[in-house]
Amino acid sequence: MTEQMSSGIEIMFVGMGTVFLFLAMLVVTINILSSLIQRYFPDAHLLSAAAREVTGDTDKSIIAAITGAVHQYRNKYK
Amino acid sequence: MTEQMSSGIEIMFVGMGTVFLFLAMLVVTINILSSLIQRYFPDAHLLSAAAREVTGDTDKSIIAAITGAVHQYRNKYK
Amino acid sequence: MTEQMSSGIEIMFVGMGTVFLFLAMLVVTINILSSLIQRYFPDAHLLSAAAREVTGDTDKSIIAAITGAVHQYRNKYK
Amino acid sequence: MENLLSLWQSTGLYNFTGGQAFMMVIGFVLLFLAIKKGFEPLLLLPIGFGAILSNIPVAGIAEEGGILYYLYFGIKTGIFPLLIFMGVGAMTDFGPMLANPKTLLLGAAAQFGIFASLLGALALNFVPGLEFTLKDAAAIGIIGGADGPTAIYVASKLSPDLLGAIAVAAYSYMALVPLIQPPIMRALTTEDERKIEMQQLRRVGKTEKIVFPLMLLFLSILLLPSATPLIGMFALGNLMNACGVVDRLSQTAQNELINIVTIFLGLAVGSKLSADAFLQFKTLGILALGAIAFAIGTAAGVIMAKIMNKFSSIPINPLIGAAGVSAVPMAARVANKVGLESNPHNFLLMHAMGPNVAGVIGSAVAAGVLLSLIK
Amino acid sequence: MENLLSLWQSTGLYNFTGGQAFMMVIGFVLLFLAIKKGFEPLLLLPIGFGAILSNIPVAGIAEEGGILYYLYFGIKTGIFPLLIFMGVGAMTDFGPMLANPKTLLLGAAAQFGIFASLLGALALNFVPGLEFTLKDAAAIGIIGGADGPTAIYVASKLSPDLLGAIAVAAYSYMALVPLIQPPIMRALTTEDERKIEMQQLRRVGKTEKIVFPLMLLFLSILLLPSATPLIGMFALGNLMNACGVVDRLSQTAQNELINIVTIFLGLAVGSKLSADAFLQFKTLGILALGAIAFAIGTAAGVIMAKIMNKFSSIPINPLIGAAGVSAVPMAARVANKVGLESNPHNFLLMHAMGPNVAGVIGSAVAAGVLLSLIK
Amino acid sequence: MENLLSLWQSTGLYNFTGGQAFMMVIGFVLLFLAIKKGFEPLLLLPIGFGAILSNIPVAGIAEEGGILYYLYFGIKTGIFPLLIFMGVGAMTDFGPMLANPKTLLLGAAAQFGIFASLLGALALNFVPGLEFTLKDAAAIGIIGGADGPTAIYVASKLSPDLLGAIAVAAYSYMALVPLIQPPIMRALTTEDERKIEMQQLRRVGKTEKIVFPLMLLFLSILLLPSATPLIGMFALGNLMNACGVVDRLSQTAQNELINIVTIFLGLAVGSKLSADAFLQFKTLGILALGAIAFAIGTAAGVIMAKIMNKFSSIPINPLIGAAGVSAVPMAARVANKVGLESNPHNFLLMHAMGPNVAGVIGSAVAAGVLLSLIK
Ligand code: NA
Ligand code: NA
Ligand code: NA
Repeated sequence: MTEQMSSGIEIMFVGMGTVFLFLAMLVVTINILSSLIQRYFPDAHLLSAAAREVTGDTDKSIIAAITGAVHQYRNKYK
Repeated sequence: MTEQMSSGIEIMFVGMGTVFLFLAMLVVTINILSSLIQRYFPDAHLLSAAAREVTGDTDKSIIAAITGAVHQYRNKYK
Repeated sequence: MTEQMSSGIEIMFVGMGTVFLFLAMLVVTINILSSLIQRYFPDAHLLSAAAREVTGDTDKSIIAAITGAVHQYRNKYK
Repeated sequence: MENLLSLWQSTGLYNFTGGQAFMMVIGFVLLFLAIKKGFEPLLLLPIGFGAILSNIPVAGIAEEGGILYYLYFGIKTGIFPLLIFMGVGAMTDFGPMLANPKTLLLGAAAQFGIFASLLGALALNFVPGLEFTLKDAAAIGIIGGADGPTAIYVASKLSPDLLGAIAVAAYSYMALVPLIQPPIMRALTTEDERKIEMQQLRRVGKTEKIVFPLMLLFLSILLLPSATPLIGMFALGNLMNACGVVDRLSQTAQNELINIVTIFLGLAVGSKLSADAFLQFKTLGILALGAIAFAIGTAAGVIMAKIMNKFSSIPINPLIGAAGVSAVPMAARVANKVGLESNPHNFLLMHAMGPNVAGVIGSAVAAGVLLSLIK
Repeated sequence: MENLLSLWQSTGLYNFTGGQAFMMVIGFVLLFLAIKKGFEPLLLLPIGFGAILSNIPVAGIAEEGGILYYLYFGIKTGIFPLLIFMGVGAMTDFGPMLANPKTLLLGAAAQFGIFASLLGALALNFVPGLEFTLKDAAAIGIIGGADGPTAIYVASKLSPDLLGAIAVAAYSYMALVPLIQPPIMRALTTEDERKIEMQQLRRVGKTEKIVFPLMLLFLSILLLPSATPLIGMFALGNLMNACGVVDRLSQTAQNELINIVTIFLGLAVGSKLSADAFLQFKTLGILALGAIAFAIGTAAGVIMAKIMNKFSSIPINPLIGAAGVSAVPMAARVANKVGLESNPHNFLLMHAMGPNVAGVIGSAVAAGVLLSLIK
Repeated sequence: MENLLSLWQSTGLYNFTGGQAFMMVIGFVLLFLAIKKGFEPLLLLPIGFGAILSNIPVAGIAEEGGILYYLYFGIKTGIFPLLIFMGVGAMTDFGPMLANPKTLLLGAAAQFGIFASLLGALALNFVPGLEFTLKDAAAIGIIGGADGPTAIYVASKLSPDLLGAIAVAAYSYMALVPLIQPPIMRALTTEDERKIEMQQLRRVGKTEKIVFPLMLLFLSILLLPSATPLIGMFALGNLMNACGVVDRLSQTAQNELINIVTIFLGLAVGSKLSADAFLQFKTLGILALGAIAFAIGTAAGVIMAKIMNKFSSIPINPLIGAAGVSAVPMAARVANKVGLESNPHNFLLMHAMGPNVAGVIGSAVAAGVLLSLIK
């Protein structure tokens, strides 16, 4: 096997190792940070999501109508 | 007549000749390709155009209304 | 007092003087030009503004409705 | 005290030269024409403003280190006019031309204005005090192409010193098309000819519109490679629009990108309106030749239409020949308007759009010839 | 094995210096201020991010071959701040100022902050370990102009090493205007003065709005050419908007173009936040002087308004003097808010917009003076 | 006469070389694939057009003085691919990935295609007539990253001569993902595995989405600074979008700015499709290796998902492993489609988006390794 080939193989191992190490560390960090954030800085947004889903209906139907109209307009005339 | 003038006249003839040659060849090529395309690759779009013109009315009136409104809005607030 | 300091003080006087001179001349020029323009080139736009304010109501309410709708749409979907 | 003196010595009042003052007046005139008269404001407003900025004493805005100096690179390298041409290509609909390809010949004939004024510029060398090289003459002639980016592209390659005057002349005369053309059109046609109604154009399909820009580019590659930067970028824009699969690129090319480049191009053209280059007897010659070029181009287009009418079974209204100078879409609108005067039911607009866009191609071809023959 | 070692030796962990780590913390703080505190996020977010990117060991993103190195050319040549100024000009409505031109003097007075902090910077030279040249002092003083692009433009010309700190200080204090100004405004005015209601402003016509930017440019050409790059681009933007015939250019200037340039400018400014330049005793001096500049400018504006009130028959609420520092439109809003506290029916917003935009002109003039006197 | 001859000698017909003609055919094929087959038209259309323009004889559009020559600076300096990466970052929603971070490992596994084809390129050196340096091999391998800007960035740094072929291969195979992947996915999974339904993903809050890009950048700074230009610009775009306070910058980054840069980048990549560089035996090798890279990457992703399924209590459908190659969002859609064939109620799209965007990060990391080890 040529020298080039062997350095290619080494690059493969080092490379895949780094990729896995990097993404695995990202998994760990995400898990830690997500639980910290969900515990200590919960998004008001998400907490009230359920509530909004009930009351939001009127808004949504108006918006849906307008959205449809505007989309038709834009597809036609853009 | 100066030498410059005579080369100017030559450029005029060569130039207008090239312009006419070029655009005349474009006329020929367009004619050939248009008839080839119309025969062998007709646009479904154009074939069904007549049909659509009949059924498109409802769509168009909705779109016209919205278009008008959006235009008013944009002219005023842009 | 250092030489630097004294040139700093001079810059301050020259600078504030220039700023005031410049903006004061701007005040004078604006006053002159504004009165010239208002006398000799009055904006048709402004003359008829009062009139439009009376007749514009219907337009405005339509536009207000559409504006509201489009804003809702844009805030939601942008 | 010293500071006060040095501040006074750095005022514009202290440093003004007569030439700079005069060029600023030119700049203000351009702004006035753009804003109050509606003369091609998209270009003449930034050009006029650039003229003012570049003639400010001391500030050096058009000299090394100044913003106009850097913006000028976009013209020197040809990037700005070519990007504008791409955007114009994306805005152009070749449908009417493809529906009636014969009208391309009208766009060819109208380029005669280019070569006639090239000759005119050379002839002016007999006037003492005027000296135009062949390059200058070609750059002046291209004004007759009635196409801004083409004129700027050619002038920047052949005669950058005249660029300012040439661009100003080109855009001014394009704005004056509704004044220049109608008398010539009326003089060369009879009332009956102006009344000629033309057959309705067939609808052109999407495939033809996609194939056309490629065919145009291909022909230009075979016959006239020197025109391919212009025609290539134009064809690219047109293809992006016609193909329908890269709408977001096409929209950007014909809106934000062309707007940004227009501001920069206008300012950079204005930076070439310096007293040294502009306040010369030459400039009057350029303005006169530009007007002649437009007039001759218009006449050539109309006459060509009359000739074609002799040999064609399908009638052609000779008024649409005038649209062959390009000046899109102004010249086509003029043809329509003059036609309506003679026959209120005769809408020539779409028929005139054919020669109109053909005129753009024609000037790009003429530009290619000039760039390839004159070095 | 060798590869593994060389990979380890190329990690950030292996190569970090304390200074780089500290500068990254600064970058994160700026991001935090931008995102969580809403401190001028359009600028401080890209600046903070640029600070992080440029301090990454090994990567060399701000060194030759890195993207931030190339983006910095836009600042070095002045192109980026001037394009932003053009966009700001296009967004500015001079109507309120033209309706009450006297308020321009409030915009003049508030520039005292600039020169006071220039003196302050020179005075700090008596503190051992601090050394500011006259150029440095002028660049620091311009923070008191409360105008981002002007500060960046001047700092890039006079003192590029301090550019990062100066830009950060300028934008931070602009965001802090609602905290810095009210106590000073209250301290210098009586309850009765704060209650003063002002006469409704007349409507200003289109012609006046078109003429104004040209007049402004003309005055600047005559008196202070060194301010014309800034005032010229500002006037161009304003004219494009006011004239109504180049709306597509004006829209692009105040939207896509300014957005693109803002991203690039922010990153490039951030690239000047290197440990070498920032982690110095000097930076603390700059931050302190910046705060002083804002405070003195505010005070000068308020006091000027009180003086004018003595001589004017038409009442002026001294609170609007504080808006003269510029920081558009934050300072005008602050004047409005403090006014409402004393008199809930007293809407000062439009009256404060006059001195507010006058402050922009005032700082550009001050910048011109500094650039012309200090070389 | 001389002019006529010199015009003839300047025609394309007179000057054409066989190689140029062949490269134009390649350009037309790319246009055909883009327009008629819908192969990544946003990139392949400008690339194909650039290939035609740069192979026009005489015109020299890709040589010094031509527009493509200047546009290529945007690639040489890395600015264009990095700005596109910023725009892509602004368009990317990391929500699905943050809801199920384990799927990041699928994005890691699929990068095996990169290194396998790197080895493959080196192995091809045993074929007489083929000679790939380590740099070439790495640049070829990155095709397996299935990410356009990353491939262009790496190729421009390591092997600019192969840039054209590599970019064409990368975008073509990304368009071919719906053909390449399904057979491999079916071969490696059982019907039961393909039927696995996955748990609904939790909603991810705004704070997590803001913190993620910063965390990603931070990790990259610590471990792999050579990947920070790519990951940094990607994180900047993502942060601008997620934070919600700089919407106008985020919108511009994902619309006008990315569109402008896409046109320029495509043309500039096309300018590297010259006969000299492309018409070599090497190019066939590159195309073959690219296909292998995609296939191996797909297989590695699926196998990794099967392995994870063994150790995880929460079921993972192995089909989503194929999305780990990136090719956003095509690969995720393919996973969804193949899943629906086995179980019409099984919507895998959102679950596949996790590995899909993880694949983008994975390739940027792999690019960083290659850039740091190979010099
Ligand atoms: Na023409
Ligand atoms: Na100010
Ligand atoms: Na990938």
